[in-house]
Amino acid sequence: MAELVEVLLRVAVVLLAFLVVPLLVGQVEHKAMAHMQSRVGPMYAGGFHGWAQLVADGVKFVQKEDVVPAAADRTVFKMAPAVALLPYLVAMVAIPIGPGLVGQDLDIGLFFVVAVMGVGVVGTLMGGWSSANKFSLLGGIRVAAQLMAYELPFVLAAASVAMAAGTLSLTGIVEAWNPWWLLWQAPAALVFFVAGLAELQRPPFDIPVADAELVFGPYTEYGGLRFALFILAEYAGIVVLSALTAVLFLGGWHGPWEDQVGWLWTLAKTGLVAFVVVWVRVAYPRLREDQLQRLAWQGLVPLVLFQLAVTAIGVVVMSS
Amino acid sequence: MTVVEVLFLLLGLVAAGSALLVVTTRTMVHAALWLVVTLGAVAGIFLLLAAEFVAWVQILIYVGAVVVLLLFALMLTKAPTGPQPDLDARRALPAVAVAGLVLAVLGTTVVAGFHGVELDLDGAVVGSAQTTGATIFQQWVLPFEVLSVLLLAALVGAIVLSRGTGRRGGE
Amino acid sequence: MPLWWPLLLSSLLFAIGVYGVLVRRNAVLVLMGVELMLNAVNLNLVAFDAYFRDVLHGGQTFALFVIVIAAAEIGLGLAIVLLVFRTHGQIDVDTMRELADREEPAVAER
Amino acid sequence: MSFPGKGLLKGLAVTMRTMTKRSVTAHYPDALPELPPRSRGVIALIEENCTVCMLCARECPAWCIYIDSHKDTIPATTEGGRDKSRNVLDRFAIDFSICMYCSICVEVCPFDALHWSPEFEYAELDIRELTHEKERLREWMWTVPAPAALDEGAEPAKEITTAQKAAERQGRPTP
Repeated sequence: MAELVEVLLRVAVVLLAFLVVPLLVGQVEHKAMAHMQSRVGPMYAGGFHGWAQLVADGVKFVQKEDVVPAAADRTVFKMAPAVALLPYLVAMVAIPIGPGLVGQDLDIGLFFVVAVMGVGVVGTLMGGWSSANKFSLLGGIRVAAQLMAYELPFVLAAASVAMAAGTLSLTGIVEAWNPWWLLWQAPAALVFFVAGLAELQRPPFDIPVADAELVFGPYTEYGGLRFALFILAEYAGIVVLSALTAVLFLGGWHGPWEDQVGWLWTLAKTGLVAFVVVWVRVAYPRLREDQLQRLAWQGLVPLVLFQLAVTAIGVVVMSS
Repeated sequence: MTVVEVLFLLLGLVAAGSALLVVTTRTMVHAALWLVVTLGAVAGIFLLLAAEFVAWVQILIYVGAVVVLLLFALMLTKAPTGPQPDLDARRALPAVAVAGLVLAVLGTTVVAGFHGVELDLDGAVVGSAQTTGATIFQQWVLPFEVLSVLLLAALVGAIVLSRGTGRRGGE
Repeated sequence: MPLWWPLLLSSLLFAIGVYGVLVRRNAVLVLMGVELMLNAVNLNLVAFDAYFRDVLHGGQTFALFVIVIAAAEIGLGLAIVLLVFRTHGQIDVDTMRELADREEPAVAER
Repeated sequence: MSFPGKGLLKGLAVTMRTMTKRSVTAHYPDALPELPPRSRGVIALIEENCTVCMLCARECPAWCIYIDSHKDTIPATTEGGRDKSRNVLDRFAIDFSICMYCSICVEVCPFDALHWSPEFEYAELDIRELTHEKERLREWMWTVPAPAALDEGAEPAKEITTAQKAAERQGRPTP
């Protein structure tokens, strides 16, 4: 009985985090991006510096009419946002923020998270195809091409750190982490972060939703709650990517007084990475499709293969 | 009946049902999406059969890469949105006959051959990453290396195939 | 669980895959049928692995190998399909007859 | 020196520097904007100046100006003189849902009856209520600011020079 209560409690906490943390990231994006562009961003909703802006947005989205285009494939169209959103919720279950502070500690947690994150793209593809809209379809094709290009370096970068730690368990990787990994695994961290950004279609890799040419890519025909779910999926994706980067490459809960406030360290590092996600969006223009593919195949893949070799040498040298 | 058996039956029904829809649906993209369901259900069965690592590899490679490739190919070959009447050739009857024959032969073989044999899943069979990795790199290194050469060959082949027309068109 | 349950499911999936390969005209859909068949094989391998309790884990290892081969196959297959689409404008497998023997006695005409 | 990612680093530096600076955004509903004279907010009308010459209505590219008038007779002031007739403006309305703020009507008006007011808060809930009649247009006249001062050393405005010349001819002292 106590076990069941504990499981339910863990699930509830993960669900709560899933609903709240993406909103925090969204608010940070609102405000940080505004200040980086010499604006102030939302100031009214909620009173203090517009903290409730996203809640207000949510209320607005819920009130809107649920529109499905006449030529669309109704079932697929309606299911797409859920398929896009759920994988990130499932992935969040396996990410630890402290020793024992995890929804469900899995033996092959890293593999699980990477596998599940790839599923989310199917939702975007479903949306792009079922909208019966040329812009959506083009966006869908771009999403697929982008995913094919960046999935490989993403998984290989994760494999590098797993190789270094000698385990696929996320908790185990953090336990094995050493500060000098910041140097040793730096290329893998870079590749992981960049490829993750590309998988989430975050700027500067947002060519699938490039508003100047494709309106809003696969999400063009969506409105109201379904659109909100897609956006929530994007921000949940940022949270999962940031948390994974923090746990895999930045040492998770390692830091001063880690016995008492370890989980705070994980959250702080996650927040920092999430801030960098927003920062990069403001600082760099969108990559063209050919630049995007070239970066993946000629930049990230060779780099991560080199990193794998370096990691292998390091592991062999250290174990001997 | 144990929980595992009930789960197996459910997942098996889902897998078989969606597999049938893959080969019978009139809308091409639906076929790919039903394939996702089939593959997911089979991955679930792998989990039940204590092959945890294989299950997640199945999700990562099949759902994450193969199905995305298939959808990509459908989009690039201009698959229409609505249902199409002429997806199937007019040879459903012979095809059903052949498939039925295959099922009859394979089915009777396995049922007759392994009737009454129980699968004990409580024991030490654990397909964790550690055991799978150890066996691959200790016992099965040669096939693994051969496989990597095969993958390289496939990679080179795919590149050559997709570059070929471009050059011909340019000249 | 009786061993023949997963084996029968595997046979069923295989038969469905065979049906798909035989009846579909679109090359991508044919490839989907092939994927179903490969998955049936994987299921068989994993089931027997669990049955034999092989210390070498031959079944699961081979299932992994089959998945890798399937990935290579789908990559090459789709490259071929796209090539055919570019040259012919459609990917109906029934109309691809360029490599077949001429039905007319073409040699005799010369 | 150039290396891959230099542009990205530059961008990151610029945005971070901008973020730490205080932004100078005016918080609009709390702090009203100070718009310069002749800002194209809304068109105001001095009814008294209008002679119903219809130039504005005819020149309007969007046909958003509606004018109704009738002729009024002014009895002759001298014995045996002729009665004068005069145009009286009955209706002057601008449909701001069609108006594209091109300013042609203001330019062509020969009697300076139309002016730009920087007033812009006249949204309505219904598009039909955006057709504003001459009373409302007259009210906006009070919000028209004084024209911008002329440049240093520029010629004085034509109205003033003509008035000065007329005064000189009559031998009156000029201001």
